Amino acid sequence: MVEYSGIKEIIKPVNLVYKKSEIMTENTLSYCPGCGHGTAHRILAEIIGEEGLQSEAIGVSPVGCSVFMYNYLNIDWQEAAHGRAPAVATAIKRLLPEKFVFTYQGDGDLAAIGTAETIHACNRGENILIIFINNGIYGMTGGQMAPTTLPGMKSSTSPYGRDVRTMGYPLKITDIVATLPGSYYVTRQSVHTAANVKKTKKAIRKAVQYQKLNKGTCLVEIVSNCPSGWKMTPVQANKWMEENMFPYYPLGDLKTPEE
Amino acid sequence: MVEYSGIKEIIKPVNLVYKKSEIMTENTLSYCPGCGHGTAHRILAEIIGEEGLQSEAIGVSPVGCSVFMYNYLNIDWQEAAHGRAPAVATAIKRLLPEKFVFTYQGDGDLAAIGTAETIHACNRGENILIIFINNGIYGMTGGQMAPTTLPGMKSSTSPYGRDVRTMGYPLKITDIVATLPGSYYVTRQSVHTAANVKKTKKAIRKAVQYQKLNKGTCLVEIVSNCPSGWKMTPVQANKWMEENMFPYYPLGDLKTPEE
Amino acid sequence: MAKIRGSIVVNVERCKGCEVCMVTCPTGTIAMAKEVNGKGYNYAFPANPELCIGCANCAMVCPDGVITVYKTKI
Amino acid sequence: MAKIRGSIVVNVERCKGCEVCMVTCPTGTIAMAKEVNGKGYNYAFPANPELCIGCANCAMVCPDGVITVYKTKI
Amino acid sequence: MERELRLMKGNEAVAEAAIRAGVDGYFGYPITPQTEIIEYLMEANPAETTGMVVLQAESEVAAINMVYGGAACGKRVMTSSSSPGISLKQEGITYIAGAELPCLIVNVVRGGPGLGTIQPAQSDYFQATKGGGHGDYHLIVLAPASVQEMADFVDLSFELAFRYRNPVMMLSDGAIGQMMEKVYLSPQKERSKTVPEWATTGKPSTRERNIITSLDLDPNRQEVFNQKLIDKYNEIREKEVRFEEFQVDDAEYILVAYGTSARVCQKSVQLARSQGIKAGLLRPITLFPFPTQRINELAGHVKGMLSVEMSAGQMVEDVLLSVNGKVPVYHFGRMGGIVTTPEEVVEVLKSKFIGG
Amino acid sequence: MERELRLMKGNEAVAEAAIRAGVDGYFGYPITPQTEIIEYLMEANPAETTGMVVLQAESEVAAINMVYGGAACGKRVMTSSSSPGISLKQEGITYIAGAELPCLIVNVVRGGPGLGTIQPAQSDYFQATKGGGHGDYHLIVLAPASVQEMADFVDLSFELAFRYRNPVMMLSDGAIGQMMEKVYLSPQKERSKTVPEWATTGKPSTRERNIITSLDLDPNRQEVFNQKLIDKYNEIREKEVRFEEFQVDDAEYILVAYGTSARVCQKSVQLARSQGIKAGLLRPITLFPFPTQRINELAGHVKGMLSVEMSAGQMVEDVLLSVNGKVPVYHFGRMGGIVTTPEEVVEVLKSKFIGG
Amino acid sequence: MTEEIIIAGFGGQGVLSMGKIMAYSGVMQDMEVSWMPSYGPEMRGGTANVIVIISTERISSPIIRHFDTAIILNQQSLDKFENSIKTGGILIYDGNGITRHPERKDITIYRVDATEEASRMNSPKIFNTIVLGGFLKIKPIIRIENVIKGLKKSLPERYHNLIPMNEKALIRGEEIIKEIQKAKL
Amino acid sequence: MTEEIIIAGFGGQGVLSMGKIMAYSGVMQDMEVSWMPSYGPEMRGGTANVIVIISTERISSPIIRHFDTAIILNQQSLDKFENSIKTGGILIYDGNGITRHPERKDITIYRVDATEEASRMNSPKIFNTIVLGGFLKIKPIIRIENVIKGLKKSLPERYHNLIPMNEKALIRGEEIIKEIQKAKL
Ligand SMILES: Cc1ncc(C[n+]2csc(CCOP(=O)(O)OP(=O)(O)O)c2C)c(N)n1
Ligand SMILES: Cc1ncc(C[n+]2csc(CCOP(=O)(O)OP(=O)(O)O)c2C)c(N)n1
Ligand code: SF4
Ligand code: SF4
Ligand code: SF4
Ligand code: SF4
Ligand code: SF4
Ligand code: SF4
Ligand SMILES: [Mg+2]
Ligand SMILES: [Mg+2]
Repeated sequence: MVEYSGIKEIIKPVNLVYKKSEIMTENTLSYCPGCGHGTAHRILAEIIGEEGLQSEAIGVSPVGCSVFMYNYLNIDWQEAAHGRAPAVATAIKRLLPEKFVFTYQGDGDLAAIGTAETIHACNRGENILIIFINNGIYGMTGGQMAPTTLPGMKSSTSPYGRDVRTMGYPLKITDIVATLPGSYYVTRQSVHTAANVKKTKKAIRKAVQYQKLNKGTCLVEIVSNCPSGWKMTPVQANKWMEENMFPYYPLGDLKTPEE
Repeated sequence: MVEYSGIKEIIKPVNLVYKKSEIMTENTLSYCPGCGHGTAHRILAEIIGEEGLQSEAIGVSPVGCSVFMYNYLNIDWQEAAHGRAPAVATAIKRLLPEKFVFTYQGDGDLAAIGTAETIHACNRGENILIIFINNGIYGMTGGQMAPTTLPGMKSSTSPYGRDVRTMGYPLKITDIVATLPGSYYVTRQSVHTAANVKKTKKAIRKAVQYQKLNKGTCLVEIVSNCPSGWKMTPVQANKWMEENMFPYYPLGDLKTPEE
Repeated sequence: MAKIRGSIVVNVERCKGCEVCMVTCPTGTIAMAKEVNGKGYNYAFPANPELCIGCANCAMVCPDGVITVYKTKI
Repeated sequence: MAKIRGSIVVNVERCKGCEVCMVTCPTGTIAMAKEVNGKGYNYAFPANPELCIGCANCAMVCPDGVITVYKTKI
Repeated sequence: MERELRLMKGNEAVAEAAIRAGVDGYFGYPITPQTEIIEYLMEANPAETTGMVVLQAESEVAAINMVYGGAACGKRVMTSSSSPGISLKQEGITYIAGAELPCLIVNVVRGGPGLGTIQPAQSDYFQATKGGGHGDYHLIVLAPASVQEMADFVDLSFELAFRYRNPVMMLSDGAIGQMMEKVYLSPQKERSKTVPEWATTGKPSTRERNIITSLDLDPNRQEVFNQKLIDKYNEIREKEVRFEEFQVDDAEYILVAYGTSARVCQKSVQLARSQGIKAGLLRPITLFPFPTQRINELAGHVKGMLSVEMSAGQMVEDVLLSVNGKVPVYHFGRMGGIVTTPEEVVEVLKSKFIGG
Repeated sequence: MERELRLMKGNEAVAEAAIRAGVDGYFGYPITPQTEIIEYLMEANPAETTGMVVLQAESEVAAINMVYGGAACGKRVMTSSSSPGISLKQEGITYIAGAELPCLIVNVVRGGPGLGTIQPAQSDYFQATKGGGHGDYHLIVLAPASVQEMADFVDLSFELAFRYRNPVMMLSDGAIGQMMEKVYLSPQKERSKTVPEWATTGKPSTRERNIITSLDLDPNRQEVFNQKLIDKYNEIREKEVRFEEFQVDDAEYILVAYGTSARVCQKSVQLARSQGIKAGLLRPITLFPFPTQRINELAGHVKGMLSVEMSAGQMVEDVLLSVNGKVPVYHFGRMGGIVTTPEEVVEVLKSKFIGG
Repeated sequence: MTEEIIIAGFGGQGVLSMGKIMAYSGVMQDMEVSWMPSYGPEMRGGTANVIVIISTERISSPIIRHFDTAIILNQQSLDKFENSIKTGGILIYDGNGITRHPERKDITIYRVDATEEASRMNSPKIFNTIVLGGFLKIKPIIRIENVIKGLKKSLPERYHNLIPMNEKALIRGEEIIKEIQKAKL
Repeated sequence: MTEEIIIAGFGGQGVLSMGKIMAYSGVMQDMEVSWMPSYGPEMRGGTANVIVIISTERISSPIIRHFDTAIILNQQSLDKFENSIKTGGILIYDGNGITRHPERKDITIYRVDATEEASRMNSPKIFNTIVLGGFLKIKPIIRIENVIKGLKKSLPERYHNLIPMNEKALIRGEEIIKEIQKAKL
């Protein structure tokens, strides 16, 4: 392992403050540089590790850039058909109600082809966690317009910018889910800064607790970047995200349990 | 034609106040006695007749009891696959933008299997009219639970009453559609009394006007009965509907254009 | 003051005997026949034709479009 | 007052050179190398190690889990 | 323990047999002519007795993906539908085949194409046996010819499904699904507690993580996997062929028919023999694997074969492939939901082979 | 007017040819390896020039049902996808076949089953030719072997689709879709203004209403309709068979291959001949209708046939059915997204027929 | 012995359950039976029918086009099935609501006014058991004791109190036919 | 004549467009060409490659496993494709970033430090045109004038101002090879 380190004297186990979770495997992530998927994975892995859920967790990956997620977290996994992860997770949780079951889905997966499965799983209040990576684009297939693509935003299938008159409006599916009686905790976060990473981690931890208590569906949206699809550097992409995505998809809780 | 008439002297053309629309064909409706589908058909036929839309109208029937609707209105029709009428209508309207295009769908069709097509057509603001017959049940297949079935309501697939914990909550899809920027006019009506028939007719007429002006998607929900599925007489069914369906699905406009 | 009188015509063979018209009629004009039509339904008929005010409520709620309504002032 | 000092370890071969850690670091500890790693990326490294306060911000935002952070009071 | 005698619809028999077989989960969506399956299950409410999960999904697509999820947990799960619904499930089915998951899919076939009719048909043979979904895969396909078999094949299906890690389709039709017949039901089994070693049930520290996927972007590895599937299918072809014969020993003409058509043809054989025509019947019970070898053998002794199906002629291709030119093979079948009569079959037999 | 020369991907060629052919509408959903089709169309923005509608649907299911709606208006409409997406479209496809609607469906095949791989394959042959959806129906299936044919077959597809009121599938693969080759493009055609008499365009007073449906609950009427379809398919079998031959005249061994495999096999023929083996190639251009008769004729003159496909062996069944036992028939093909090499084919040819 | 029967009438007339009782009775007598309803939305239109086959042999198709016996409860069904009865077969029909009576000469026709009789017996619901009794008088393929057993099997426990009434109805049906047969002699 | 070429490197190095220019040039010289990219998410990982075939005959498969010429722009690609070159074939590689150099003895290997050269020429983007020039010097299957025509065809109008620069790069590539070849003599 080639390493480059700062001051050597400080580097000893007792001083360790941050280390990649053991739940992460040694496989190199297949994501583009700076892609938020990796950060989201890491957070999830940390929680699974910290909460001792490795033997409880069953993850469902979508079709999308995160299709290979099963290579990266050292837990049991199922790879679902495009858009169907909530249906897959429904069956898992119903048959293994003691397990921690979650899906991890992109915006194309969850809000386009999977619209019906998303809404109905949430409406049934399935005791699952849905982690929803909203990067406003179809990353894996090379940057096509997603339901969440912003008005005027360019993509390979909206090369002149999304024209809402013919291509529709960005779909705020998380807002819809929040209105359903079956959903319990619905929140929108991001992972592009350390502060946001902390908040997202807190949100996911809450969702884990609620699932233990059989409270219903929890959905954590993570507004994220897609430097490749957006044709920006990662740093530019994060900035653009703050300036353009957040106004449309404001961060914060959309539905919290009345405590 | 065997007829039974009241006072003969009054029966002359000049005194005519109500007659079945010419747009209705001579075919006998296949619906059960007292089923609201027939009334909804009649209203639609009247508007098509009164607005001179016979040569403009293209209807899309769903899979559901109204699958044979093309036998009853004397206009061009397409019979769509279960749940897909909004997608079918999308293409018709895009290719023939001058025509009056509408779908007519049941709650199973529109709010279960067709959830994605419904939401995305409305989200794109397709210039179509969706007439949505919500009878809280799958009529055609013999009375199974629909997404709209009320809590505790019995059906052949919820024989002990809909248990919201395992079967989910009644889905208010019309409310969801009303939140989408692509929808223009969204209203909930009924056809079980003369007064309601008039209101529904007015609503559909509005929708017709809006479509002419390319305003976006209009959705008219008609909360209706299913005497067979509910295992009631038609008169009982209408009463039950008022007492149980309306509180959950309150009649009235959900979204009106800011005029 | 002119009185309003109505009259309805029921297409008996198409009636399905649902009784919706009967309960809707504000004047009690309509009743259901004891006899059945060819489809086996006890059909609606103007049992009290003189009560009819031609309001067309019955026709408006009839799912099968069975009723035609006439009205006049007398 | 005890001063807090940190130190990071970058797993160079896994770095994708996205620069996210660099812009996140509150102290300017990190810079990007002129050289590329085996994957062709200019990787991150602690250019100004003495500035590091061990806040772990860099590690938290690194998508590839490349950075390990140590901290101590001196 | 004795088997219980009941008069039941085929659809009800599947449902009751599923409960008794200790099935863990059923996921379905209503469609005629098989809705009684979910209705029966909901009424029986096995959640209270065996703990079986019964869920009405929002669509056939959701249902088949629920089956994927449940099967991947090593559970005995099933779905049922009829032709249009089965078409919708094709993506899910090929995923299940590609992930090598055991499960049962019941198709109570109705006439097509499209919305078609709701009456019985056998026009989904190609879809079931050749693969309606994309990619090279096969389902094990069982064709019941009675209500009794609809019940019995539930257990058999899961046995085969788990033995080969392969989805099984029960290809029934509207007639068998809707009719009532006598049926002897097996006693209640307990739900299985054994967890297959590949199942995703949460990774204990004692084993590597389990991954269920049908994806491999590396063509070389994918080809190895494809070859593994071929080998499996060949093993199934070798070991699992099931069929029934009726008066074939001295037969000069063989009717080949499955399901409802086979019932009709049994009578046709009697009728033909009463007219001095030596007919026999071969009824494939497994459509995949098809009784290719046996038909090829029989082709050596007879003058011709007639494939009788309620379709435009689908299984006849497998009969032709089996016979491989040895004797003439014809097809006869009614369509659109019409069930063939024994008399019609004999007429066709005569006109094709005997002249007149 | 002269044809314009371009270097294009197969996917781009389909898109450009669609614009030039005056197609009215395209409805699709991204999936590798065919996403360039919708990307090209969006970039070209024909709404501004020909008025063609290009719409990214929310799913493949929505897209195929949009095709249904558009085709029912008598418009020239199309969709495209790759294997998993095509599986999802099966219900829609059988509806389109059942309603007898003309349209073009492009499948740029990748390896399966399930999510499989994104590399080229030919493992959707059964699905395309036998009917992946339920019920008795057939698509007309065209198999392009070059970028040029991907362009040319757009026009041909619509011609056939409208002539027979039947959906047409262009069965390509990831290699032809992704590769660039020279292509000569036809000049821009105007979009057709003729409205077929069956189309739903709003009922004028001058005709009865038009109804597009695939439903008929009356089995007798439905059977008449099924028979009408059979008659149509038989007419297509008679009139529309297309194939290409390469050195078959004196051949002792015939390779049968379509699409990318056919390109490989053409080289194999040369290679074999250079080694003194008289090989020839028959390339089916239409997979349905299949060149059954021609293959049967050829079987009379040769010693054997080898079906070369990038699959576990699918078209080989049609070759066997055509040959009907006259000579031995084998299958060879790579899978998982691997393209066969000319050398491999010759090796197999030798080992199967010549020994060693 | 194989008896192929069609029972047809309005949806609400208990056509399917009459068939079911018949089939269950056959089972009780250790015979092979099949019961095949018309299904689907046509039932909505108001008519329903069921094919019951009772046999000592394995039954081939449950769906057949010609019948030994037709039991007909309304006009539409009469129109539809009169010509499906085999020559020499039997047609039993309830006269209630029938405007065009059956005309075939090559079959034996029995009119049983069961609806009337049932309301005379103050249990309008048992009219179809009366018809069944009549049928079994004509074709004694199943013994009454097995019909009672069949009733017990096919009726949910909570309706078992109705069995005595049904037994009476069976006997009344037999009597009616006896009278008709006497008259025919 | 058939020349089967693989070009491979990092995603951003213009591998695909070098192939495209080559293919277009072939078209300009009236030859048959095929251009087949590696596609799909593997590109994300950072490597990209394209197979270009230029021939006087109809081209069989666009996907092949052995090549006459490999043009290699990074270490991963060198590792992956070194063994795919036919005996007697040619390997051209850019030394930039290469840590393990090619070792085969049965092929002719040319190292062209085009990245360096390009930055010397102040247009880092044209490094692959330099390589192309070098290749055409070794295998003069296409005339430079047709490459220029190909460039014009494959570049969008707005980039045509870059053509003179590219021409220079082509020539520079030829020169580099000339020097190497001289050295090799
Ligand atoms: C049925 C089907 N349709 C389409 C595809 C192609 N496909 C793969 S991923 C994807 C979109 C992914 O976008 P998103 O869900 O937003 O995930 P991201 O890659 O952006 O994380 C599509 C359309 C597929 N694999 N299967
Ligand atoms: C793909 C598919 N799935 C299921 C069915 C069966 N089916 C027909 S109608 C229907 C439900 C109809 O209910 P709804 O839409 O509420 O209409 P209603 O009959 O109540 O008016 C179902 C499930 C079908 N025809 N196709
Ligand atoms: S394409 Fe976009 S979403 Fe996918 S890995 Fe790259 S940056 Fe991330
Ligand atoms: S089943 Fe219900 S919805 Fe259908 S026609 Fe009858 S009453 Fe109406
Ligand atoms: S018109 Fe009015 S008053 Fe007359 S019968 Fe009808 S409802 Fe009654
Ligand atoms: S509402 Fe119409 S169908 Fe119903 S009883 Fe009255 S007339 Fe008859
Ligand atoms: S730990 Fe904090 S100070 Fe140190 S390099 Fe990382 S971000 Fe900078
Ligand atoms: S954030 Fe991680 S991958 Fe990105 S530059 Fe820093 S260390 Fe490298
Ligand atoms: Mg995305
Ligand atoms: Mg409904």
